[in-house]
Amino acid sequence: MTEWPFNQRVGSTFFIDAEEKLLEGRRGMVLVVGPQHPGSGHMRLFVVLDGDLITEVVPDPGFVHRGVEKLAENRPYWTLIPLVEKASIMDSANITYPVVLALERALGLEPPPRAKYLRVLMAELSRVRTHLYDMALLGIFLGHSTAFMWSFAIQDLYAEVFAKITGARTTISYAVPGGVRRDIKPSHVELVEKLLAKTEAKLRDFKTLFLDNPVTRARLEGVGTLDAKAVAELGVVGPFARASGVRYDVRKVHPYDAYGELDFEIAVEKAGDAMARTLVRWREIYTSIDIARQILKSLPESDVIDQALLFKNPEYRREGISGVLGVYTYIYPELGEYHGMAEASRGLTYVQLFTTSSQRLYRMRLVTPSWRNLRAMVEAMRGQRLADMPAVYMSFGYFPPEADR
Amino acid sequence: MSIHVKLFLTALKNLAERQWTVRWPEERRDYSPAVRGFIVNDRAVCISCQLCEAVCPAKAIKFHLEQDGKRYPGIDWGRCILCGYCVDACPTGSLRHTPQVEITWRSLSTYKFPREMDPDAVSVEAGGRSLL
Amino acid sequence: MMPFELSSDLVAALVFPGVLGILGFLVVAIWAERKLVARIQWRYGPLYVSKAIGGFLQPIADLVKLVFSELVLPRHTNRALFLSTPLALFIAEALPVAFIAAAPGLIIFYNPHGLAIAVVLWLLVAVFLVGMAWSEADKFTYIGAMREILLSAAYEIPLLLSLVAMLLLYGTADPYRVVELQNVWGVLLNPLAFLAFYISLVMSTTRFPFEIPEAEPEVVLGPYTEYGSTLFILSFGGTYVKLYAGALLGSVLFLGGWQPAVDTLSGALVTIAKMAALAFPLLILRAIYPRYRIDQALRFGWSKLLALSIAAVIFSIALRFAGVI
Amino acid sequence: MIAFALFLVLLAIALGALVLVGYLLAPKSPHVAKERRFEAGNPPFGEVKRRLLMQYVGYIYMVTAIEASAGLMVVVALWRGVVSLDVALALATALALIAIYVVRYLEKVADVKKWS
Repeated sequence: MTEWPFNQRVGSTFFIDAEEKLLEGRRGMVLVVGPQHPGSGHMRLFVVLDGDLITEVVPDPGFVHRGVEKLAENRPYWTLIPLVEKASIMDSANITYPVVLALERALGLEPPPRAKYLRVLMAELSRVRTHLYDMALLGIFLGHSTAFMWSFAIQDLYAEVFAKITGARTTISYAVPGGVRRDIKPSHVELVEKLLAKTEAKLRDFKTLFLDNPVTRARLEGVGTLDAKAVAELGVVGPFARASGVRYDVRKVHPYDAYGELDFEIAVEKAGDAMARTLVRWREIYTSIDIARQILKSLPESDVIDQALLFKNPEYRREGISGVLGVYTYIYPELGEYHGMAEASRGLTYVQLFTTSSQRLYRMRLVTPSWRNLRAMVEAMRGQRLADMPAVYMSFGYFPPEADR
Repeated sequence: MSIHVKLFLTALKNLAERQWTVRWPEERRDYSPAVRGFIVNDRAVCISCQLCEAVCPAKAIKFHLEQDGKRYPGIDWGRCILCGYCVDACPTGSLRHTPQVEITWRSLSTYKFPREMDPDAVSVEAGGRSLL
Repeated sequence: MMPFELSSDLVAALVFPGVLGILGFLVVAIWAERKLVARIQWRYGPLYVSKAIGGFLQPIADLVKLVFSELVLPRHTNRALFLSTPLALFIAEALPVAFIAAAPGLIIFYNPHGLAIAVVLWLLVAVFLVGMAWSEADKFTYIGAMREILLSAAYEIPLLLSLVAMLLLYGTADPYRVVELQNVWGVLLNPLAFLAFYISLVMSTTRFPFEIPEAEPEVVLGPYTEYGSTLFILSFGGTYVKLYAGALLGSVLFLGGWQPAVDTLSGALVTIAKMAALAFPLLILRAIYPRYRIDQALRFGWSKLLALSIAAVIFSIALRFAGVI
Repeated sequence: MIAFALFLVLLAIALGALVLVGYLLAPKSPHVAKERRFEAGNPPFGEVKRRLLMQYVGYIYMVTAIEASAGLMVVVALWRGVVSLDVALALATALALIAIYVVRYLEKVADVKKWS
């Protein structure tokens, strides 16, 4: 029999010390959820249990930390887009949005109107997709495998449409500084319309079986309640803040690209419990579908890439922007500090770029919504029952790769 | 009570739904010709400008000298993320995507910078089963 | 009284409802559940093992795969207990079957109070489950075992009361008499009792809205967490055996057993059809409901379900006095 | 009786043989890491059987109290095979008592704060 490679005593001593520290003055036991646990995601939660009640949750994130911020240093600016979108692949159109906005400020580029609309279209489709993905995981965390399978099936339609329009299913890298990489064709407009119609049709049964299910409602209503004050203090962003009645949405407050010209209402709920957080995202799916329809109706005719870029590239001749990406190797951002802010599916995403006078960046700071919601998630778990832990976890749509970056 | 009956009926109704699972490889998903798949290089058009190497975010492209005295790009498929920047940067259109999205290699030595980026070698057709 | 033949009860022990029936049900139920749930979820389900018959051999392939995987006995446990409790659990869950008649003459162990004995034996299963979870000595299995005890606290009284309601109607627990008396099926006589029994059956087999002890996102697999290889088959198959016993009991108590058939073979076929009808909704429950929390299940058991079962007993008494049966 | 014994023995043999076949045929490569306790991939963490789910002990108390009376009801139902007035009255009284107790104490039992 081979010997176990690490010293058994050392390992357990560490944990026993940790347990005594965690239990200080409390009764009960410490349950370690994760990293190899069906309900933890890529993280570890130290759950202090008093019987069935959770008295304290200590999160231990960082298992999928890939050092995006460090990798971004000393790296050509256009390579940030494929880099950042890996943090949240379902939400790739949204998570790269602030990067693109910041780079446009740094380079002094202005996308033509059609490109602005197309970016917003992709961002909204991506939002629907991410919400469906989170809904799927919420379903499986409550034990509802049909909700999981159906949402995953529906979100796969979006992957198919993304593959047809942008060429890739998830990591689309669609928006680039100064425009988008591919124009959409009339057939694509039909395709997206068909996609939205099919989504709506399929979501009807999904609503009956999952959201209207009395068991789901019993599991989510009144669980993990946070009021508006707590939400503001904990710095919660996105739909999870709006679920507690905080009316804040970057799309409305600081409209970027085409959002200022579109007519939409943001979804706000009052209750602040897990059900409200789910319902806000459910209503946002329909808002996004509505926005996408508006865009398809009023898509302006123009180029999809900034003329300044085209001018610099005499070789530009074929359909799309073939050859344009090569122009980035000739143009340089201004020295300075630039920021970009966008409403990703899970909330506000903020990017700060420190450029040098070369194409390589000095530093990038990326603040993702999941990271900001982690604290609130842990607060919301406190005082709930053990079975509520996964429900609260996924009602915050917590996505460890996005938080750990 | 009526809601539970409705739940059962919804479930039973969906027994008749067509399966969304695609039985790969007998069936393929519908990828349009626009999909960013395996990248090929048309050597007749390639001007060896090395822009693709310059824009590659994953540093997956390296140029190598060929018999004809020209330098051509080779892709390290262990690094390539199929972002398509090289294709979009190519000023002549010699680099292009093919609809082949299933890319596997027999061994480590063959997937690093394979020289065969011949467009004629890829015979995968676009199209397949669409879920829409 | 029905003829009590040695040969037919041996057939009962060996074939149906005995050993072969139980093992066959395991294969069919696991396959049917996976297939039905997959169809509801727009998937194929098991397919590639024996494509011609819809992947029917998949459970057997899984069994073979599990048999050939290493049997790991953890050191921190009482190994004898760890090894023997799944066996005991499986047999305990099969025990009620012995006292229920599946067709004329097809009974393993005849007793004039057979159905009552079957129900009481059924309630004893939790003992082995908790023992199993306790011997594993893991936090997740421990919590799962606690939940199992609590869940049995939620369904035991309604189950017993629904049995009382039916026994009051029939006036006997004789497995043959009960079927003979059902000129009108029990489910039509006392639908309340059937509903209470059925929901208790869902709870006791931990089917979906009450799949609380094995809740995956919290306690991994509950009491079965530490088991692998063949022991996993036994512990995992246990709930299906319980489902088999429950469906058999339900078809005899509520669906008129083997009626209208009179001979053994056709009677057994009728019983199988009725058991399938009873088990079908239980199999697709997985696709319909998420799971309740344990406190919600307890509350449900002690409020609505208990009220339902009490109403069922009162209804039975009223029926008896009205002279319906 | 023979059939019953046969049923049990056969079942036990079938299951035991399954385990035995698995034990004999399956590859064996014991390792300390396999045989020790893990919790979600972590080394064992503190005591296991630390504290019951105390919040729900009320239910267990209720079930121990009521299960016996439910068992008695089964016996009563089987007693003579006919439901006479006295039997019905006894049953009704017992059910009413159960109902009253449950209605009276369910809120208290379900209240987590009182039990933790």
